[in-house]
Amino acid sequence: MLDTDFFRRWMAATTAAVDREADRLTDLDAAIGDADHGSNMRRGFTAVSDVLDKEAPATPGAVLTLAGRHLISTVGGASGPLYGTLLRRTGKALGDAPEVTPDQLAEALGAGVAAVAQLGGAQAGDKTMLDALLPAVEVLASSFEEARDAALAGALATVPLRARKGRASYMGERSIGHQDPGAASAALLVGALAEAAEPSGGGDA
Amino acid sequence: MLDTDFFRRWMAATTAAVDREADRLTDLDAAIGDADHGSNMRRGFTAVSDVLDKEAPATPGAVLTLAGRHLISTVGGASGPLYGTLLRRTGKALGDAPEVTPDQLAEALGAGVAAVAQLGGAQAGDKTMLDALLPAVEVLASSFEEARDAALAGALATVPLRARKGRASYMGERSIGHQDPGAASAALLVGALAEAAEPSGGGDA
Amino acid sequence: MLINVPETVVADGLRGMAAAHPELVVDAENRLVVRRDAPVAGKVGLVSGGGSGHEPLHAGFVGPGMLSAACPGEVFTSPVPDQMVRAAAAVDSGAGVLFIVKNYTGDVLNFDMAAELAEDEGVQVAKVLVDDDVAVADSTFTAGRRGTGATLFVEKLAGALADEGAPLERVESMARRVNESSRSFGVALSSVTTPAKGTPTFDLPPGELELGIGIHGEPGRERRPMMTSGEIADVAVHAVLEDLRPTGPVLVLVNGMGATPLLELYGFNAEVQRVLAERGVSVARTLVGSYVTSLDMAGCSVTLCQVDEEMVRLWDAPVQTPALRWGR
Amino acid sequence: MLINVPETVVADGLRGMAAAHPELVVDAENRLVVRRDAPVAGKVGLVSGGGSGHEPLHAGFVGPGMLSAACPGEVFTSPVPDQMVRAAAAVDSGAGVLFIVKNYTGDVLNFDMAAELAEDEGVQVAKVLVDDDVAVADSTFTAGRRGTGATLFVEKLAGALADEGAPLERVESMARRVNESSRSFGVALSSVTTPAKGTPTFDLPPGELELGIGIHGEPGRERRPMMTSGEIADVAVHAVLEDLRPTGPVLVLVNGMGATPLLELYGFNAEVQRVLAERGVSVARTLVGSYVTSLDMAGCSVTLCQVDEEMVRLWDAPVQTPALRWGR
Ligand SMILES: Nc1ncnc2c1ncn2[C@@H]1O[C@H](COP(=O)(O)OP(=O)(O)O)[C@@H](O)[C@H]1O
Ligand SMILES: Nc1ncnc2c1ncn2[C@@H]1O[C@H](COP(=O)(O)OP(=O)(O)O)[C@@H](O)[C@H]1O
Ligand SMILES: [Mg+2]
Ligand SMILES: [Mg+2]
Ligand SMILES: [Mg+2]
Ligand SMILES: [Mg+2]
Repeated sequence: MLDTDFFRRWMAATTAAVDREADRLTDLDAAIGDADHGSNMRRGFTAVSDVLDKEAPATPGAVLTLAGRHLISTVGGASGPLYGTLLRRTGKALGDAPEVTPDQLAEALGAGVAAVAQLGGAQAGDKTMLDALLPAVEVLASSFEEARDAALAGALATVPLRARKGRASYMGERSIGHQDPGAASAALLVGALAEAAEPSGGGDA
Repeated sequence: MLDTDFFRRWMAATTAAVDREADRLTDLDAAIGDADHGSNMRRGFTAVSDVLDKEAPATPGAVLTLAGRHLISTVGGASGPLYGTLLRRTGKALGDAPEVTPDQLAEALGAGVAAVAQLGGAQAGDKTMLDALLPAVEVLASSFEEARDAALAGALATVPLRARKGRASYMGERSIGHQDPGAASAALLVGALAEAAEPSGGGDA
Repeated sequence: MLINVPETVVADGLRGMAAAHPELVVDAENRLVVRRDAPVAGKVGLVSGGGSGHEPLHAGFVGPGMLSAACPGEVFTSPVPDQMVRAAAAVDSGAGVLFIVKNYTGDVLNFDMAAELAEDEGVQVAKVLVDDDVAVADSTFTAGRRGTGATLFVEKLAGALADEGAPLERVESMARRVNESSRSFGVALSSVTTPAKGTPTFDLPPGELELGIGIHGEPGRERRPMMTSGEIADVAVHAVLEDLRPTGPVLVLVNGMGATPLLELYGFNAEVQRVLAERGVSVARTLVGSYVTSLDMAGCSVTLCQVDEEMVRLWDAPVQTPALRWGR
Repeated sequence: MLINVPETVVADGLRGMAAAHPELVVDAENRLVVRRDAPVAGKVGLVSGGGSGHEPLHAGFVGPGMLSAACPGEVFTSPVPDQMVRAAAAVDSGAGVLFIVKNYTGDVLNFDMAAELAEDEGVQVAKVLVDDDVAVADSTFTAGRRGTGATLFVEKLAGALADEGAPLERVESMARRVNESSRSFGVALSSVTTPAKGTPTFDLPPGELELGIGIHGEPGRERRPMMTSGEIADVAVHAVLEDLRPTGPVLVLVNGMGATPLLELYGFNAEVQRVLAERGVSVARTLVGSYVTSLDMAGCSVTLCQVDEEMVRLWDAPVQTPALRWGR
């Protein structure tokens, strides 16, 4: 069972990962976007960690809806509403249970990812964060490690794609050959699940 | 004796020299000024050559006053009024004789150089065109070659000086170590006398 | 870069703007710039916003005759919904609020969320998307054309109409008409350096240029060896005219991207006017300056907007903002 | 560079300015920009000019409330006397003409010659030298302090007084008073590239800056590793205050050198205001923008002008020029 603390560790591990990898995310965004994805994600997850420390929400669902709301209020750009919606909808789908199973999380995250697809209008293969999130959700019920690997593979698989959504789409053919920054950050988010599940706990938790 | 044609050849040879050396003059000015001395001199002497072709003044004095007036009307900057005054005053000092001796030229140019010193308020050693003109005038009566060498030596001798006049003076100590662009162009003007005196004629004449 | 630390660039800029413009309410904490006399009784409110780094767009266009409020985001990052919701509340007199949104995924999503929230709070909100950049194919393979220079025309003309007391739907339809009548094309002569990254976003060696760039340092569609100002005007104006095909007079915006000297921009305008004359397009008004910028990018863009008499009247109407000011 | 060929940069710029500003008479051939309604009966004419590359200075300050005419020279090269003589003739209503001259050897010599010639033609001419740059020691070892940002204050305040119908000697003495009450200090974050040379005038590696630069790409007095915007404000404002020692309120010009983004300039203004507050200097008015530029140079300058009530009134007086516009 995954308790509230696990979800706090997940967010903390994501914050740490995003902080560590911010320059790489920004460099990826410089190549096919506007060079802000790293600082966007860092700003957002720093705010999430701060508010989770202050407000100490009592359920897994409350952790994620609060995190999502703060991403929306602090990130901006395309990634703010999209990641915000992802966590908020996942949190809502979890309801107010004090603990959830990995299966329940997989299902809830599926609902969150579907909400992202609806909001942004993107599909698999459009070279967006969805290309890391969709394969991860499919295997999440099996294990967090499999999900991490699937997200990473999905992110890497965006390299040869031509972008059809977001800022990278303006580049047309020239977007080919670069990894999508949002897919790369989604792989960090998914990877942080495995970290949070380790006995030592994730990130600075 | 130096006839009107000699003075036309002098101006033509100066125009050719300035055109050839414009980039060097501009580079010298970039180091301690504002990177325009080459294009200033080129613009001015091109206009001088054009007007001498068109108006064909009849005396040595008329050639130089016309040239000087056109420098004033086309160059701008510090060098326009200074070189313009130099040639205009030299021309006026020559009067309306149809031919002049090298001695008369030396004396007239001395008057022109004095007018430059008065207009600009500079003295020998201030790191200006005067540092090439003054030593040239002193030996001009002996030979044009000696004058050319004196002007060149004077120009090179500005390198260790600290500028006290013109734009280079703003740099204080940092003006030391660079040749003054106006001294360099003055050496071209004086050197063109020798060219004009050669049997082949100077420049494109 | 003339900054303290990247994290405070936007807040520092707003504090400095506040000191220079006592005629505006500049809320550096909440990232809001509002006309001091808002809400104006009976007047539709105009709210725009977007990433910072495009100054004077948008905050420099706040004031009588143009925007009621602007929401500056982080550098090149669209603002968050909280800002627009707060702005809408500050400027709504009951006559409703128009959101003017440049067509970027981030701006669209954040303004959409804000519109929902503001309507929940009882503010009537209309939205208009600005998408004038012909360098982007408007197809299912892209996020649609970007919003660039036409934003200035939309904000000026809709702002003037709102100042005359027109109701929300007329202001909205004018804004839409201005956008539909406008097209832009931009060229970069250098890349841009954002405070967060600290090095140029893309490599553009001197002696080359990028055609069809946006205002966020996104690389363009094509790279070419340096061209003359006249050749660039040919390419830019032809690209715009091919898409716009005006049948009447146009407003012309010759816009600098930030680091282009005004002297060069005026020279470029001479070439733009030449191409328009060659193509038989008559010019109603011309504005030259750096208005929709991309930090320290060198380059320029051309925006044309086909106008009728009403639109020329709205263009000429008085405006009192930091960046545009005339009449009265 | 956005140009055709270096030789036509100034003429091209003037043609483009003519197209954008039908309210001015722009004579590209004779290099003259004149208020359309000149000469204004009974009004003293104000003529300024200098090398091009500093736009909007000076031509962008021609219009009611400021200059009567401007004479643009080649890039970074002062204009020739013929231009000023022609300008004086065009703007003299019989009330005389004031030449406003930045203190550079070239400008001084050319304006001096022009003044003589114009007086020969029966125009009464007064001259005022602007020399506000504290980075240059005003001593027998230099050509004297350079004229930079204070030019804007001199042209605005003297222009407003002339518009009120004041006689030549009062306009002249106001211009002189404004100059004497003003000091500037400038900083470069990059060099400048002139069209004629095509490469940067001096080498300034990223990560270093030049303190005490002028507006012609002359290197400054000192090179330092990059500083924060706050540290630069400390150095610049202290340098100005040390020389000016104001005993009353000041006008503040926070000026961009050309390539500095407005966002950064506003942020710098916040720091300038902080330093002034720390030093107990009260601020009457603040203007932020790129007004006295050096082509594509990145950097900024600070100009302070101590003012009394009359000077503040003249500052606030209506002005209608391409670059400064308010009131009425
Ligand atoms: N329509 C969309 N659907 C899903 N993801 C998207 C969409 N548009 C953009 N993204 C994701 O957002 C990422 C960019 O985020 P970010 O750089 O923070 O925002 P912005 O593009 O506004 O600068 C892209 O790499 C992509 O993964
Ligand atoms: N007061 C002066 N007296 C004599 N020569 C001067 C004086 N001031 C400047 N010069 C000369 O003018 C040269 C610079 O000319 P130029 O670059 O064309 O004009 P500017 O300095 O106005 O850009 C200097 O190198 C110097 O030789
Ligand atoms: Mg981005
Ligand atoms: Mg020079
Ligand atoms: Mg962005
Ligand atoms: Mg010069």
